[in-house]
Parts: sequence; C-alpha cells; structure tokens
Amino acid sequence: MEIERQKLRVHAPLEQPKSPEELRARQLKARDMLRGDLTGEDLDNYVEERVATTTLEKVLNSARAHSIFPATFGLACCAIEMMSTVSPRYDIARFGAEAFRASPRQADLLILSGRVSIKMAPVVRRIYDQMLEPKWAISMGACSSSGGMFQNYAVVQGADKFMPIDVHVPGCPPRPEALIYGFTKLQQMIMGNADPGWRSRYNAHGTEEWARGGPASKPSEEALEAYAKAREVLGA
Amino acid sequence: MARMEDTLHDRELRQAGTLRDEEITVADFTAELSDRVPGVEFELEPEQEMLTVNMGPHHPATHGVLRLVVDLEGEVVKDLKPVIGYVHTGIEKSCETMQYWKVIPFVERMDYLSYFFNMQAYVGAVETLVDLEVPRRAQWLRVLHMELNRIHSHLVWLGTTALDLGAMGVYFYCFRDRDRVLDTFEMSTGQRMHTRYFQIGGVAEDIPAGFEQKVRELIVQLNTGISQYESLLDKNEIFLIRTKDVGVVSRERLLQLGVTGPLLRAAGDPWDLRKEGGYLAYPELEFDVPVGTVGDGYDRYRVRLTEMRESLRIIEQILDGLPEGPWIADDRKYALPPRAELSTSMESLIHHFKLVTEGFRVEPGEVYNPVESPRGELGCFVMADGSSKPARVHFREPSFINLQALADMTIGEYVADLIQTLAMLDPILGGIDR
Amino acid sequence: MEEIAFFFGALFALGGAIAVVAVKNPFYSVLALVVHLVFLAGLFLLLMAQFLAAALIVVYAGAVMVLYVFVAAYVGGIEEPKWDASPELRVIGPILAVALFIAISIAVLGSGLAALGTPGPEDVPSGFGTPEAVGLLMMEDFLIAFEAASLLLLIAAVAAIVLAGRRREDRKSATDDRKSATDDRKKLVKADEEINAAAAGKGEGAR
Amino acid sequence: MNIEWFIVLSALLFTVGLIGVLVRRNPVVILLCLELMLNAGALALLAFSRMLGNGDGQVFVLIVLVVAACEVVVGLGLIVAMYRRRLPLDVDEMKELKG
Amino acid sequence: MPDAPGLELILAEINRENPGAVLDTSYDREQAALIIDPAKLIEVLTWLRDTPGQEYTFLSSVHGADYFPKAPRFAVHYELLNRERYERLRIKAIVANPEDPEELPVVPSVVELFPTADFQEREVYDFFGIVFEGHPDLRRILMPEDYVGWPQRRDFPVGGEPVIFTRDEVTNPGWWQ
Amino acid sequence: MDLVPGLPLADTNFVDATWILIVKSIVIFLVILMIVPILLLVERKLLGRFQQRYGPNRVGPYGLIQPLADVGKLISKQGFRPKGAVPILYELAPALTIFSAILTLAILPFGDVKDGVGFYGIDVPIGILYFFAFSSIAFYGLLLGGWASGSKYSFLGAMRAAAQLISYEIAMGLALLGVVIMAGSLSLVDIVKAQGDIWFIVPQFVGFLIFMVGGFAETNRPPFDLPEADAELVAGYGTEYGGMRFGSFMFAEYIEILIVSGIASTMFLGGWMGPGPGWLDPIWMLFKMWMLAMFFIWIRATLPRFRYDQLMSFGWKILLPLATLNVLVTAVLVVVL
Repeated sequence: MEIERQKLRVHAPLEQPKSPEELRARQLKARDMLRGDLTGEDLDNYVEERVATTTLEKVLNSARAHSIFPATFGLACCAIEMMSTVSPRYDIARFGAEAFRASPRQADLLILSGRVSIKMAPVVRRIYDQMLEPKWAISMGACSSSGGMFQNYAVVQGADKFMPIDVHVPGCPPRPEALIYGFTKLQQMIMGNADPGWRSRYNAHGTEEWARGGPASKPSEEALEAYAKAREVLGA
Repeated sequence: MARMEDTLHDRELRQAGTLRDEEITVADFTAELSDRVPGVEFELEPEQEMLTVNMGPHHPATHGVLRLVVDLEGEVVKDLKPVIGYVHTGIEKSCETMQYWKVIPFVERMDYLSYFFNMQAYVGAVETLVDLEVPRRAQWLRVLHMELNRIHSHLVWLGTTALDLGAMGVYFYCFRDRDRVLDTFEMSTGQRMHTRYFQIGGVAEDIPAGFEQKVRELIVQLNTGISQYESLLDKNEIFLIRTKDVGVVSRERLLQLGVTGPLLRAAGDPWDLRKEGGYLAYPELEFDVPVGTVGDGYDRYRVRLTEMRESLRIIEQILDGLPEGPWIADDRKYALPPRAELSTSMESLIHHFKLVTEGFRVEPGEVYNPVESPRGELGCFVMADGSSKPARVHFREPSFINLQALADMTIGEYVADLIQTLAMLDPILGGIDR
Repeated sequence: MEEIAFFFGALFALGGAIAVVAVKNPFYSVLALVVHLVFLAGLFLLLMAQFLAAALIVVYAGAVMVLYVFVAAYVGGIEEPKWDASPELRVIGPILAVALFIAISIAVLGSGLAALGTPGPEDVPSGFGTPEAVGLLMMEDFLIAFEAASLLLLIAAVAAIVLAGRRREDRKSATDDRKSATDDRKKLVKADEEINAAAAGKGEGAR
Repeated sequence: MNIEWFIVLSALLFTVGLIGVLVRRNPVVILLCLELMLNAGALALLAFSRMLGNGDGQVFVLIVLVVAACEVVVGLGLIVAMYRRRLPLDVDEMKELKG
Repeated sequence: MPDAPGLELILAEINRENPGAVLDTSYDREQAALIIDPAKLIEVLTWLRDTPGQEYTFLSSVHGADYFPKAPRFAVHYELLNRERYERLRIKAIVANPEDPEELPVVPSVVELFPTADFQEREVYDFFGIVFEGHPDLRRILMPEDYVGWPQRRDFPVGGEPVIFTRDEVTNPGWWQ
Repeated sequence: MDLVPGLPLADTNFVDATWILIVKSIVIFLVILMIVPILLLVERKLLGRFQQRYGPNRVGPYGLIQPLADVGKLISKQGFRPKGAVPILYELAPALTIFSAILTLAILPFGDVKDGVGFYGIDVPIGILYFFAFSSIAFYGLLLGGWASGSKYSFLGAMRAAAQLISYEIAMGLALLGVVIMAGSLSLVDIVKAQGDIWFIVPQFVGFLIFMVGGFAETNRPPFDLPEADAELVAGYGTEYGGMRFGSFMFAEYIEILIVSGIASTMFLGGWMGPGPGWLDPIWMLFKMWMLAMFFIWIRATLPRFRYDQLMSFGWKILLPLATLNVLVTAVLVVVL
C-alpha cells in the first residue's frame, strides 16, 4: 500500500532562506507537516509562536539571561565547587551572576548542588516555589540529577522527581568550568525563549502564593482545585 | 516497647492536624504552605518575650543545610536546638553493599572537605583488618596529601567564616589559594575533589614528575597567602572585637562533650592524634601542635591559621625526605597491581581481574581506626563478617560530635555571635549527616 | 494657590488625625500620626515657620514616632474593638468634645480680633521663621524657658531610663560574665616545647 | 489665606484628639491623641505668631515640642514597664498605681 | 592498648564488684574489647571512667552494630579512650533479641556519664531502633520524624524511598505504599 | 517669580523662574539617574578588582550594559505580594524609600548662581535640616518594608534599621553642627561659599570622620549593613521583596550613597570649588561625590561587619560624645578667635 505524502516542493521551488530564523521556521514547518499534527492556520500560528518573538521580548530575554542572580543554596560536595565558580579563577561574575541572593524572592536561579535527601526534598521544592517567575533551576552533579552513586533509602533519585530542572550538569562533583558551561547553556536557552514544557508538568508556574490564589495574581482553576484537595486530604 | 506503633500513631495524628511538635514535618510543610521564608515559623510568646526563629535549612550562614531552632530574647540567644539530617545520604548503608575496595569513593563524600582523611580512616581500618603493611613511600605520600587537604579544608573554613563576618575579600583570596591546592591534587590524582587516591595497601599512583616543584611553589604562595589573611584579619579591630571572648566553653566541658580538633586545642589542650596515635609517617616528622589559651573564636582562628603553617612545615619535610620505593603493597591478594604491570605480567592481570570482580574476603573482626582530621578525631569503624563486603562501616564524624557543643557555646550570646561561633565550629553537613 | 495648598494639607492632616483615633491597631495609629505630622509640617510652611516645619519632621517623625513604632511593635498589635469605650464615655466623650469645639469656635470667631480675618501682615521681619530668627529669640528673649526646657528633657530622660530599664538582677548581658582575655595570648599560641616533646614521645611509645 | 482657617483647623484637630483620649482605651493610642492635641495647640500658636508678625509664638511651639518629647518618653516608659509586669494595657482596668 | 592479659585483669576486677557484668574479652588485631551485659553497662562504664589506674574518661564513639543472622543480633559499641596513656578500649553491649520482632531492644543510656553520647545514641536509635532508656530526648535525628523503619538494620532494603509530596497525594492517594 | 506665592521656601536667597526650576529638577534627576547604574556597575567591577577577578564583562563592551540587563530583568519579574503581607503598606514602602531619597537631591548645590540660574535645585534657608527631615522619612520606608512583609527576618531587619538610623542621625547632625557654626549659615550654598579660604575638612576633620561613619550607618553599607546582613537575617527588611520592588530598595541605597557623598563634599570638601574655569564647577562637585562613593565601595571590600550591640555602643558611647566635644571646641574657638 502506498502512503501519500504531501510534497513540500510541489508548485514552486523554494527560495533560499534569508535568515537563520527563517530557515528554522521552515524546518519546523516541514517537520510538523510531515508528522501531520497541524495543518493550515494552526500551523502558521504555531510556527509564529515558536519562532517569532517580538523585539521587546528578545530584549527582555537577553536581559534575563545576562542578569541571573543565583540563590545562596548549597547542599553537599558540589556546593563547594559552586562557591568556587565565584572565586577569582572561574569568576562567574563575568556573566553577571555573582550576586548570590540569600532570599529566594530575589533569586532567579536555584542551583541544586549536591544530593537531595528525602528530608530535604520538600524544602527544596518550597524554596523553588517561593522564587518569582521567571525562574530556573540547574541540577549540579550526578546526585541531584539522577541520585548518582547513592542509590539507597535516603536519597531522592534525581531532582526532576519533584521539580522542573532546566539544565543538568554531570560530574561528581562537576568542575567549576562544567557548571559555568551549564550556566551559559542556560543563558542560551533563556535567550532562545525555549520552554521545555516542564513547568506545567510540575505545576510550577508562578510562586506558591500564585498557585494558591495569593493576593497579587489569579490562580488557575486547576491549581486551586489541586490545593484544596490537598488540604482536605491532609486534614488541615 | 512498641515504638513502631507509637510512631505510626503519631504520624496519623499529625496528618490529622492534632499533634504538633516543633519539628516541621512533611505534613506540616504541605498543610500550612506558609508564605514565609523557608522554614520560618514564628510565634511571639509575650510571657517570655521570646521569639522563636528558625534558621535554615536554607539559610546563608548555616554552612549547608543545618537547621537551628533558636529562641531569641531581643537579640540574645536563649535556647538553641540543631536539627540535622537534611543531607542524610545513607552512605553507611551503601557501603555495606559494596566490596571493600569499592567503598572508598563513598566514604570520601561524607566530609567533602577532608576526603583524604576519610579515605585514610577507612583504608587504615581495612589494612588493620587484613594486616597489610603499607610501604614507606606510600605512607609519606599519604601524609603529604592529607596535609595539603588540611590546608584546603582550613582555607575553605577561613573563607566562609570571613564571609559570615562580612569580610568579603578574604573569601576570594582563600578560594584563590584553595584552587592552587586543588591543582596539586589534580596533578597527582587526576581530580580536584574526591580523588580516590588512597588504595588499600598504598596509593593509586606515584606522584608525577614535576609534582615536587609544583608543591614547592605552592608552599611559597601559601606562605604569602596566610600572611595576607593575617594582615587582613589580625589587624582589623572589627574582626578582633567580633571574635575575642565569644563562644568560650571550658576545656573540661569540651572533653565531656567529646569535642576534639582545633576547638579543643584552642581551649588549651594539645590533643592531636598525629602526636598521640603516631600513625603513618607522623612520628618521623617534626611539627608543633598549636594551642590557644582562652578558647574563644579568636583562638580558634589562630589555631587553625597556625595549623596551616605547621602543615606547610610537614609538607616541606616530606618533599625533602620522601623515601624511594614502591607506592603500593606487594601483597597482590589485597592491593590492586599498578597499571603498568597489567600489560607485562599475566599474574597481575589475573589478580586485577579477581580483585575487580569479586574483591577480597576478610576474616570476621572489628576495627576502629582514628585519624586526626581538620575537625578532630575522625574514626572509622569497620566490621567484617568474612565476606567480601563490610558488614558495617561507621564513621565517628568530628563535625557531628562537635555540633553538640554549639548550644553550650552560644546560649547567652547575641545572634550575630551565634553565626560567628557556628562558623568557627566549622561544621561540614555532609559529615554530620552522612 | 495658597488656598489649594492649605485645603490639601488640612484635609490630610485632619484625615490622619481621625485615622489615629479610628483605626483599631495601634501600629496603624502611629503610621496615621506620621501622615498627619508630614502634612502639618506643610501647614507650618504656609505660616512661614520653616524651621519649625523641619524640626517637626526631624524631631517628631524622625525620633518620637520611631519610639512609638518600637513600643507598638514591642507591645504587639493588641487590637481593641472599634468604639468600645467605657459605656458612659461612649456618649459623653464626643458630646463634650463637640461642645468644646463649638466653644472654641465661638470664642475665636466672636473675639472681634480684626486681624483674624486677614492673612497676616505682609511685612514680616526679614528672616521670619528661619533658624536664625528663632535662635536669636530663644537665646535672647526666652533664655529661661530654653534652660527650663533642657532641664525638663534631662529629667524625662532619667525618668524613662528608670521606668523602662530592666532591673539589674534579671539582666544577663551577653558580655557580662565573660572574662576579658589576657594580653599574653596576643602572640599565640604554640604549645610549649615540652608538651610537644612529651606528646611525641608518647606517640612513639604507642606505635 | 486668613488666619481664621488655621484656628478652626486647630480647633478641629484638638477636638479629634480629645475624642480619642476620651474613648480609646489603649494607652499607646491615648498618648498619640495627646500628641494630636499638642500639635493642634502648636498650630494655633504659629497662626497667631504669623498674625502678629512676631516670632515669639514660634519659640512657644519649640517648647511645646520639647514638652511633647518629654511626655512621650515618660509615657512610653510607663507603657513598657506595665507590659513587662504583665499588667493589662487598658486604661479602664488600670485602677491603681502600684507596680 | 591493654593487651590480652590486661583485659583479663580488668574483667576480673569488674566482675568482683558486679558479678556477671563482663561476659567475655576479645583481643583481635591489636584492638581490645570487653563484651558486657547491657544491664550492667552503666556500672562498667562508671568503673572504667572513675577507677584510678583505668581512667577511660573520653568516650570517642558510640555506634550500633547488627550481626543479623546471628542470635544475639544487636550490639552497641562504646569506644573508650584513656588520654593519658593513649589506650583505647571497646565496650560491646550485646543485646539479646527481643522475642517479638516488632519490639525494640533496650539499652541504658549513658548520657549522664558522657554527655557526648547524646547525638550518637539518637543516631543509633534512628538507624537501628535500639531504645536508650533514660535518654533525655530520644527522637529520630537524621531521618525525617515520621519515617517508618530502621534503615541500617541488615534486613532493611538498601534502596528506593519515595518522596511524599502533596501534589502526588492528590492524584494518587497513598501512592508510596 | 515664586512657584507658590505663599510658600516662603526660598525667600531668603536667590529664586529662579518656575520653568528654570522645572528644567533644573529634570536635569538633576536625570543626571543622578544616569549615575546610579554606573555606580552599580563600577561597584561590581571594582569589587571584582579588589578580589582579583574581572567582574561583569560579557554584556556589551566591557560589560557596560550590565546594569540595563539587571533593570530589565528586575522589571520583568513576576509582580507579587506574599500572603502574609499587609496590602498597601507592602507596596508603599519601596516607593517611600525612593521618594525620600530623590527629594533630598534637590538641595545639593552643583555650582553658584551663574547667569541668573542657580546650579542647584533649591537653596532652602533650613538647609541641612531638609536633609535630615527626608532621611527621617526614609526610615519609614525601611520600617514599613520590614513590618509589612509579615516575615520575622524582615521584622528583625527593620527593627535593626530603625535603631541604627536614629542612633547615628544624632551623631551626624552634631558633626555637621561644627561646620554650620564655622560658616554661620545652614544654607548649603552659603556653606560652600564660606570655604573659599580653606575647606572645612581641615579644621573640622573630626566632624568629617564622624559624618562619614554616620553616613555608612545611614546608608546601611558595610561595616554597618546589619539590617540586611545576609549571614544573619537572610536579606533583612528586604527578605520578602523581589523584582523591581527589591530593585527600588537597592536603587534608593545607591542614591543615598550619592547623597551622603554629596553632602559630605559640600560641607567639608569645598563643594563645587576647584581649579579651572567656572563651567567646571558641576564637574568638580560630581568628581568629589564620585570619589567619596568609591570610598564606600572600598570600605565594603575591606571591612567585616559589626555586631549589633557593638554598633549601638559605638554610636552612643564614642561617636556621640566625640561629636559633642567637637561642637563645643568649635564653638569656643569661633567665639574666641
């Protein structure tokens, strides 16, 4: 049986793409058309959303990428190497990220530096929830990425079990260079406006207050429902 | 004793919201979802004018994820309870599932600032268990690395302490020098941290050419570095009034609490296992044990700084008198053969294969092996049951024991002094929680 | 222009004053009084009393109200229900007050002081209301009042210390029971040669 | 801008302060209302000073400020002492002067 | 270290005052140990601490041990140290298995004698479920307060402990069980 | 022509036309607004140099656009208020802090009257009292910020800030009194003019020192950064603030550094005076302010932090008597000589 496939270059030969963005747009379009997920107007909208960001957004994204304040948050061995990235030799300040903020409200980036134990995991999640959007998380080292060598009763096997992680940096512990590399990757990601779609899976949009219908913004219906149920279950 | 049921019952009660103790449990966390800063829960009790502040587990000055439940009256600490376990990793349990030689990387990650000491405590215990003699060169190399590690650990301590006191510059200078120390580790072992350099029966590899030169340069740099810290801190009036006469506990009380290391020495007790126990090459080396007179924060700082200088002295002696010879024991039953032998000797290959796949068996027995880590007596208890895996590995962590003295040191002091005393205590949470 | 400034200031000053009386939480009362004071200082400016306007802010908002803030925070937000005066005062109080207001108004408006209806003389002495003028008056014409005021302040300060200071016995200062360190440790801190030698000897013996 | 206006405002402020003193029961708030009344007096003094073009009134206001400061210090000292001794912070329930 | 004959002497001396306190001695790999009856633990430690000539005043370490398949299953080890002579002595309090497996073994607490034992006994309780009678504040120290089980017993599985989050509780109540 | 006929704000000295006043206020505001981000960047860079590293250098040439990136990020953060916070006061606090800081700028003189335009916002006869009045209002910004956040760390930070501000304000005021006695006027312009022969830093050196120490305490800079000591109180009164509200606190802090530097250079360092032609006056003033601001950064890189009680006893037991003595000696000397 023959499968009919829509050919891309039926009517007119395509022009050479004028810019990398255009090329990227075509690639995405082609991929989705081949997959057959989207058609017509939806497809156009989709491509526009993925590729075309307004100039303002670009500027803002660039600003966000270049002014990341990490939270002062260390867990274990990796914390020492994380502190090293600030030190004279590695100097993460070059990227504008030396202002480690002690309060999660003022931090943009949570570096999970070390193993996350089952006693600590809820605390970590809470700190993440207390940070303001937009926020990111780097999982530094093998332990927080996957549990590492500690496959036992006390360690959470990978921090993505309970919170969205944007960049994983391997190593045990990773060298400061590795962390800085991961950091620059994160910067590129922010500038490219890539949303890996993890936030929704972890119900991690906005802050804790936001999710619970705090005063400053409106909660989503689902979030409200989920938290109401949770309170009910816990009898609080 | 039906403790199990009790616990279960407590848990149900807590979930029902009827039982409250000062522990914030998972249920409390999620039930309250308070909007405060992490772990902060307060209540004002007008009767006592007390304010219960919860420092940590995420707090910039707790050196990790220590949580302190502090009762304040104004700014004065009235009561203090450390709550630990936030980086409990179950290392001791994991060690039981690994063969003897595979345990080494695990123990390194306990106290992540003194990994060579952890290795030595464990490796020494296993060597005692199997009655293995370590070659002289390996002993000296071990001491060399341990002393470098001591300097590294004290440098991180000094940097973070200075940061807690608000002196930013010292932190950066300390980490500059720390990177230099780590360079030497990288040169001889291939890793900055967690090197797995010590083997059962010796060390993994001989030091490379040029290592001695590098360490000699390092000694010069560190000597200037330490002088810089001294001139930055010792002549700084604010630093002096912040540290002098703060957190004093008598020597007798410290001994009762089991405190060892620089904290005990600062109180005037020259107790140093390197002198007393005389393990490895230490009896052959010449060094002094610095002691303080008052036992306050300043003495602790001075003792550690002087220890760094003494360590430099030891390193210099080692570089001058490093004996020639093998760096790992000949007994191929226990010690991995050097890498180079594998391509020439069939026997070595077989030994290597056997050791790597099934390890070696150890006759039943128990050994407790203490070493002097940068924080005090670091003891490793290994129990063998005849198999190729240890039946129990337990570490007597100096940070864990020393932490008990925190309440004695800080009750009645200001909250700023609490931070300073905690920093001077030098707790490593990885070591405390294991 | 001037009228607008006056009514603006008067509105907020009066509003602040009413808020002081009306809000439940003493902490908010204090904040309301601060608002009142700031606008009152504006009214002082309209009356050409610049020095006093600045003094009002510096002394009142900067120092006195800080004390209130401390005490309100220390004593805690003890809220009382609104309008919960003692039963007799709940009625009589406002009546008395309004009566007083009427009396004052009658007294002022009926006083026949012609100058009341004017904005005041145009030709005030130069430097009227400046620190210099007030200072001169104070030091020359009202020296005794000035001295009396300073004496009053001193007495008040002593009284406050006596009242609020804690009794000595239950005060446990952090630095009290510590002995001061001796000077000899300035050079730290090396163990005597003997101690070291003894320790080394023991170590060897044990090995 | 006539002086009357200031005088009337001063009277109003004084009245508000008086009502506060009479109906509120928290000593802190009562002290605050006393401040209000003092300020009302100060405003009147300044208005008269302006009316006469004479600086004497301003000196009086300065003295009023001093008196107010003294009153605050002692009053707050009393409140703190009462709080320390676990006395009720309610003027209706304070019936005796014994500490 | 007291050598094997020295240990026998200590045994004899202690047993003269508290008959049956010391069950056995062991001298293995140059490490001396006394095996004692936990009921007499306080007496033995007090004797070792206070008797002139012994003066084991410093308690280095307290740790639990689980000899799982063997019959008296649990033991608590006390590493004593004489700081004058630099002699170490291990006291092993062997605890008989409780009849009911749910029941927890009991050992007297030595916090009164050695304040340093405070955290360490809590740790042993946390991991082995050995109850120290007379301990001022016997709670879990490293594991979460509401944790169930004694992780370092040899029959406790090594891995796989889920984290309990509200969110998962909603979608799948009790999913961790 | 007067802005408000009845307002005798500036009736003793020179008064500008209304439109000139408006232009002046805009110019001064913009200049300071430009300087603050530069100061921020320079602080980060300079701290880097003190600590043997580079500091920001990736955004724009030599990292010059770094402050813009910071501002852009802070603005685009989520708008937010903690649930335990007091609604209006929480938002009001940062605004109040910025407001009082900016208003104080008005009295800094950048030059004398030239061509009918005074190179300053306004020259008020109450002069330096204006500065103290607005710095006492700034206190309420910090206090409300800490109190309204509903967090204990914020509360402790706010209380520390309050105690610190009132303790050091007295010593600061007394320190300036010596200068006022020597100049015989409270007006800043007059004080600068009085320094034609000799800058007041020479006769009033003690006063200068006390004023600078007090200035460090007023601006919460190290070694007096107790209200926001991150080792003890996480971030002090600003713990619960994020995004641009936190940015405003930071912004206000830097404006206050400039103000304290400006007041110090006006009162002690001869203000706009310096060699060269008249149009250099504002440059000289800015230069002096800038050097003093650099001094703030230098101290931050060097000194550890005080303890709370030490800070208090230093203020009350050393600075205050010293400042009083300074005033007395100055007064006696001025009368005798």
